[in-house]
Amino acid sequence: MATGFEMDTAFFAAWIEESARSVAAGKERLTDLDAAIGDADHGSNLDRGFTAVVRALAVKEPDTPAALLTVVGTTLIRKVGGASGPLYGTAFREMGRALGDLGDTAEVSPGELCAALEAGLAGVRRLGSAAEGDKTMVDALAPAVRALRRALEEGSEPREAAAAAAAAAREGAEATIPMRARRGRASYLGERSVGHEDPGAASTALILTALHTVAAR
Amino acid sequence: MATGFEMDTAFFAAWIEESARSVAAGKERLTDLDAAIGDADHGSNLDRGFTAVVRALAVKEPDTPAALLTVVGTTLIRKVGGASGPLYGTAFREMGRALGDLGDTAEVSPGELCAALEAGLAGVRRLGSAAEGDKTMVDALAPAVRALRRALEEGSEPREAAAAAAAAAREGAEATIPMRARRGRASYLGERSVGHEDPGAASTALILTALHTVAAR
Amino acid sequence: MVGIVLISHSGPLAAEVALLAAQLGGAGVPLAAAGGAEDGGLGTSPDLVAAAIEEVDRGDGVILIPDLGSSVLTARLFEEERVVIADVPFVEGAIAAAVSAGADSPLEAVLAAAEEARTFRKL
Amino acid sequence: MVGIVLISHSGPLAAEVALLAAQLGGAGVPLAAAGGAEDGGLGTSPDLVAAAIEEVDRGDGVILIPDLGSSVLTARLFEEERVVIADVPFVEGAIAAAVSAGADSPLEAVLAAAEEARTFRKL
Ligand SMILES: Nc1ncnc2c1ncn2[C@@H]1O[C@H](COP(=O)(O)OP(=O)(O)O)[C@@H](O)[C@H]1O
Ligand SMILES: Nc1ncnc2c1ncn2[C@@H]1O[C@H](COP(=O)(O)OP(=O)(O)O)[C@@H](O)[C@H]1O
Ligand SMILES: [Mg+2]
Ligand SMILES: [Mg+2]
Ligand SMILES: [Mg+2]
Ligand SMILES: [Mg+2]
Repeated sequence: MATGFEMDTAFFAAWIEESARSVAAGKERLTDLDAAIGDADHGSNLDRGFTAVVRALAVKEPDTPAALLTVVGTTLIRKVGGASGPLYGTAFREMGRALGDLGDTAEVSPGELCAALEAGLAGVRRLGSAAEGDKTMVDALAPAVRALRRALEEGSEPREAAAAAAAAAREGAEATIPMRARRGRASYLGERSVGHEDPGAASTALILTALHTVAAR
Repeated sequence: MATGFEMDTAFFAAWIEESARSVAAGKERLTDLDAAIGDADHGSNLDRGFTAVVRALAVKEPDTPAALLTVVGTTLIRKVGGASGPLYGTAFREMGRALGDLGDTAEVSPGELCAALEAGLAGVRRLGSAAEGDKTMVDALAPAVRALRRALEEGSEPREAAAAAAAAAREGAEATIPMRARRGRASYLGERSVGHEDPGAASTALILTALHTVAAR
Repeated sequence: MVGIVLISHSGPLAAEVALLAAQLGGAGVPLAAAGGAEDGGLGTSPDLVAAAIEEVDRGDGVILIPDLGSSVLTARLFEEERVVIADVPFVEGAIAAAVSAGADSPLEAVLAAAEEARTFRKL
Repeated sequence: MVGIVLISHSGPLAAEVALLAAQLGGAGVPLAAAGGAEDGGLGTSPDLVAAAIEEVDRGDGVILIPDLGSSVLTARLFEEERVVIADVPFVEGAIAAAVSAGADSPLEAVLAAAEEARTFRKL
């Protein structure tokens, strides 16, 4: 995502569609992960949410990236039903708000996308009070956003930077396995939460991987 | 209840029947009292309990006062359904146990009855951890038992002693009006429990009055 | 009067606790249950929570009492100056809040009463 | 494993909390709800409590968790050396006890875990 690479509303729509596809394909795995340390609904929660998002965007595609991300966030908040709904919803809404604050343009630069993701991460942290190491989606999202920022600062190509972010998210998700949950439903399990990948971190890895997939097209 | 006055199983059966009659007649008032500071079921709870007790005694009247009181207590525990069930149930069972410990005879002296009531009161106190002044049945039962003991020590006639106990119970119940509940469901109301008579203290007054009614026959 | 909203993943759980709290708080307390997903299944619905807040809001503030997990996060979406979350035991806090609200206490007092439920002894 | 009995005036309340606690504690935890009167109405039934205790007793002790009022008094009727009352928040204590029991902790540890639920923060 070096200079010259601009992302329009269609790019964001494609990212969300790819995320929806990936969540649908990973639904069972996400639910299995949640069965181990939660209530076995993360896959169906997110799938329900992204299905509703895709439907909402089909009815009337918003005409700026900021508006699109806001619709995504609002729909996820309303439709997911689990803790991940308010969290992902806030992430996407904060991204939309950040882009809106930057001028609500029809095209977004890689640096602007990175700033928006940083705002999304901040929103998740604020809402859920989770720090890295607490075994939540923050453990995938925070390193991903950091990797993206670093790659851009080092002058990487957009698809390279997206690849780095996706890889960091996947590694972050895997790194939740030995952690003990300190936030959300899983935190009630104490020691018993150790030894399982956090479902929200796993779905964050899917969403960041979807970003790379679309950036690489 | 001076020397010479002995109470047999039939006397205790009559006391329980009179209590049942009185509770049935006072059912609505007890429930209204409970509506003010509880859940509006004390009248129907106790009526259900005493109806079951009368039925149980009709099936097979136990042949000693101790056995009879034990059946009364056990039936109240099983059938009342509210806090007053375990409490009255324990009171009657402890009375039965006390008489049993005294030899499980077919006839009980006034002094033995008084000792049994003291044991019943101790049981209620132990189970409910209520002290006098906490706005519970203890505020009627404790002064009644004290009045009975004093009357007997002063050499009163049985019916006089029973009258004193019944009067003390009624006064004790009335004295709960300005109290703030510190035990049971009503304790959750805090200040709002002030200004109402405690339903359990009111029913204790009925049961002690029934004892006087039967002793005066 | 301060309004109270009970938020749970489970519809019946929120509804039962609301019944209990209403009984102890008095019929006049504005109290609503927002339990379960929109379709009645397990989950939390921000739309149900929003409707519940509106239902109980008498202008004196609203207390949100979540059980755990998504209830807490959904509640946080609605925090404002006069809409506050009570981080309290679900059943005991709801009862204490309802009794305090029923006595027409102000928002801060209702919140404090709910928090005291933590230390209330049952035995 | 330590058994857990949830005692409430309300059948649905005990049943819902039992579901929640079983979900978090794991399917293996011996857990029973004893809510409501025998006829299903509001109230507490010592016969239901006795049956619940028998149902969850695996020889490692049983924890009784009452909500309030008659539940507490009924629970007290069953106290013995290995049948103990947990004076804890109904929902949060049940979850903590179920998780601890699910980890095969001894009676004292399960009781301590339930008591810690008092101080657990949700926010
Ligand atoms: N306070 C929190 N902060 C950050 N992430 C959280 C928090 N609580 C839960 N999560 C994330 O949400 C995921 C669970 O989502 P989901 O199963 O959809 O919701 P629920 O737990 O309500 O069933 C967890 O795996 C975790 O990543
Ligand atoms: N801990 C206690 N100690 C003594 N008496 C109590 C206690 N708790 C409740 N009571 C008595 O029980 C009465 C309420 O009985 P009832 O309405 O039948 O039960 P519930 O409160 O379960 O509905 C109260 O009025 C009070 O006298
Ligand atoms: Mg889940
Ligand atoms: Mg869930
Ligand atoms: Mg009552
Ligand atoms: Mg009752």
